[in-house]
Amino acid sequence: EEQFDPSFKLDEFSRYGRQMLLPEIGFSGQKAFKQTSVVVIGAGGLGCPALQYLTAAGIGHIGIVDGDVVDSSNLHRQVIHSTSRKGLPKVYSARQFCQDLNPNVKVTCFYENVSVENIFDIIRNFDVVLDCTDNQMTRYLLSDACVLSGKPLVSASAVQLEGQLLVYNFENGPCYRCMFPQPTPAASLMSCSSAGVFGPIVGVIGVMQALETLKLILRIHKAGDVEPFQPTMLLFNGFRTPQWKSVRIRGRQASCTACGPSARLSKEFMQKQANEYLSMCGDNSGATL
Amino acid sequence: EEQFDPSFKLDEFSRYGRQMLLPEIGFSGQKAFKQTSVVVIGAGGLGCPALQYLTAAGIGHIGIVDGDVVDSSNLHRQVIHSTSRKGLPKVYSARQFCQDLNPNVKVTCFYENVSVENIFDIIRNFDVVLDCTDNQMTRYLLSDACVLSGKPLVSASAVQLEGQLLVYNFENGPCYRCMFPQPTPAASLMSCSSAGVFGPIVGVIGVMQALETLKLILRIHKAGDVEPFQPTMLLFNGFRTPQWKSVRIRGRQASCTACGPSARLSKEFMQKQANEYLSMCGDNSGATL
Amino acid sequence: MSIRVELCGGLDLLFNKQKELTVQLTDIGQNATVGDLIQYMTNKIEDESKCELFVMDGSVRPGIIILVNDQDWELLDKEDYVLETKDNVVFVSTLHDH
Amino acid sequence: MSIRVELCGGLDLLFNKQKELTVQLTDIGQNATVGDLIQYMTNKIEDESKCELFVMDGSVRPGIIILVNDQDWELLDKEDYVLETKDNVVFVSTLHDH
Ligand SMILES: [Zn+2]
Ligand SMILES: [Zn+2]
Repeated sequence: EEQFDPSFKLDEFSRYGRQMLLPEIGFSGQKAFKQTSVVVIGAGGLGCPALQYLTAAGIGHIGIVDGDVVDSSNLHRQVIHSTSRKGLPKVYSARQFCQDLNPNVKVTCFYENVSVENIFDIIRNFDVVLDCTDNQMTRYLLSDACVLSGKPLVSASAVQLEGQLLVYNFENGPCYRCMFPQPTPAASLMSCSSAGVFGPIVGVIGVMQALETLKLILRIHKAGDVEPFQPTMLLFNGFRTPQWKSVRIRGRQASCTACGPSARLSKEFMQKQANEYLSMCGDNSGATL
Repeated sequence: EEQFDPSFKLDEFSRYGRQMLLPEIGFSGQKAFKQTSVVVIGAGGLGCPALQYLTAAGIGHIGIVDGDVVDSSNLHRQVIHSTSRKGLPKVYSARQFCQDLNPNVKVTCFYENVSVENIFDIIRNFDVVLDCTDNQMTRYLLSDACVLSGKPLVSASAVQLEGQLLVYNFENGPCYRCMFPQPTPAASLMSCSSAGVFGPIVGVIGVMQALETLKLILRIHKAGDVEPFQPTMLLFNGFRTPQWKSVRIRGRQASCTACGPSARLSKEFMQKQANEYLSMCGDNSGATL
Repeated sequence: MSIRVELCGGLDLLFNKQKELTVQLTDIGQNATVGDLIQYMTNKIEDESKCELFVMDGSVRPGIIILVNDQDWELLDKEDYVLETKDNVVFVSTLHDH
Repeated sequence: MSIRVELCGGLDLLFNKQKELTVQLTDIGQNATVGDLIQYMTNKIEDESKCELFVMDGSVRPGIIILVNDQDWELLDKEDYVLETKDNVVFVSTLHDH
């Protein structure tokens, strides 16, 4: 298996050589990266560094989903976009960056926001999903769609000087509804709205998100000699000491309405009873996802 | 002080608005970033993400020092260079990236490796120095030059799946020779040569290096209401749980040959007795710095 | 006979921006549980109109999880966990932008 | 009556890639110090020619620092620190590429 593989070009051997030297990766790990497809939902402050390191590492196929355009007010943290690409949809700006960093990676753009209507079609062709968005409704939507589609979800968030990172719906681990069965009330969400955010805080969490995704891929392809998966939550506060906390979290919950044995969520319910579904996601505004 | 400042352009208000919202930064913090100059030694795996987030945050003047050119085998971790810029000196490739990310930042390139001859002239015009290099001799050289020039040094390293981060020569904290009075013997260095390195590991450490630099600048300009500086070493292993360890380290050492009260190092000694100096930096090969 | 309480994810704003406090077990009550600590912390919130950002229906509001000694309280007895001296209890709110 | 020893910065390679081990205090000796632990660990290195990558002149070689309970041993008594049960001792080598 570690022999010459004609599907690898000379550029790939030279490009990935220094990471293939690591026993934890090797040629089999590099092939796993190439054979895996990953979709990044959100090409903002988390998505930018995540895309950068997933692309550099040699993921075979990367999807980018975002309905926004590049804006000057984002450039303090959305560091693969640029001043000259202001006004361009973020997905195309990100693709331009990624393809010049590593032309071996296939990039597919989805210039749209995710919704109950499109999410299943978007994630269908990818093995792993990254939640790089910033609101509660989307977090429930992505988690539910990943549960129903059987995909692991690497989820991150960052506000002000803090960040959080969890892997959902992987092996014995929880889904987002296992962790947060009830949506946060709208009043509490308001309390941190427009709270500001510092670039390197989101940045460091986005790179960690890429790292956890790559570790998860190595695990998927290499079962046996890796440590068992332990559901973990990583907490970060860049201005405190110590900055990092790693916490053991619950596994999959039998009571979960999304992933438990008597779960009542289905794709059909989500799409046909959209209002009821939205209220399960904390939407009190009548807004559509 | 928090009033309208005519030296700030409209683009800067819009660009930095979301980070100025943070009470820890505010307009005074943003002005501090703009008034500070930072030089990044090494535009490789650590320097790339560090440059990205320093540029995005709005540092006024950034220096980039590197004698190498962009190579395909680096692109798995040197994520602001690109395939189309292969062969270009890394300093010019990095400048191109930084200036398109944030044209408000002045970038100065030094297309050379650091040496006892040039280091004092390079760092003279900068307030803070980042060590993004990868060898022991350069680490001693940068630390000694920073001690003699009175500059703080934000120092990082990453090999395989591990990273380390320390701030040297700041307030009561140690210099590199306080931590490591004797160079590591050459034989021990060899044991990890060509050990490989994984992109997101270097990446996360490089972003943390930018973060610590920005925190240090906020502290420099805003004494009083910030926590006292505690010399700390940050240790990271991306594949272990927990991944991060934050450790209290020694302060400045009275016995230190570089920063102690009876230190014998001087710029003149370093430059005029280069061979003796090099042996103090662990050079057994007769190579020049 | 004290425990350490940390507030993450913006919850420090409810407690005068304190991110960390030391609480004497005797101040909470005998054989104090995490449930008692939630009550004790709620009483510390000066602006009563903000209590609903912390508690709801007798426990922490949705979106807050509690960590005891670096473990999700779901792995322990949740509200019924009996606090011991030197325990480290973290209240974390999930982070959302809007 | 045991301590936990961690090996960072590539030092695990000297100990069959073990990154973490539990050591009984009684195996090191009575009133064992960090100095005794260095000796104990050196004896564990199977390939004797590699000992010089760990020790030199009676202490750890230059480039290695020791952390006891998340503190630089320089803040304690270095080799003379007397180990206590449950102590966490980390041997870290500074990272260099070449
Ligand atoms: Zn679930
Ligand atoms: Zn010193």
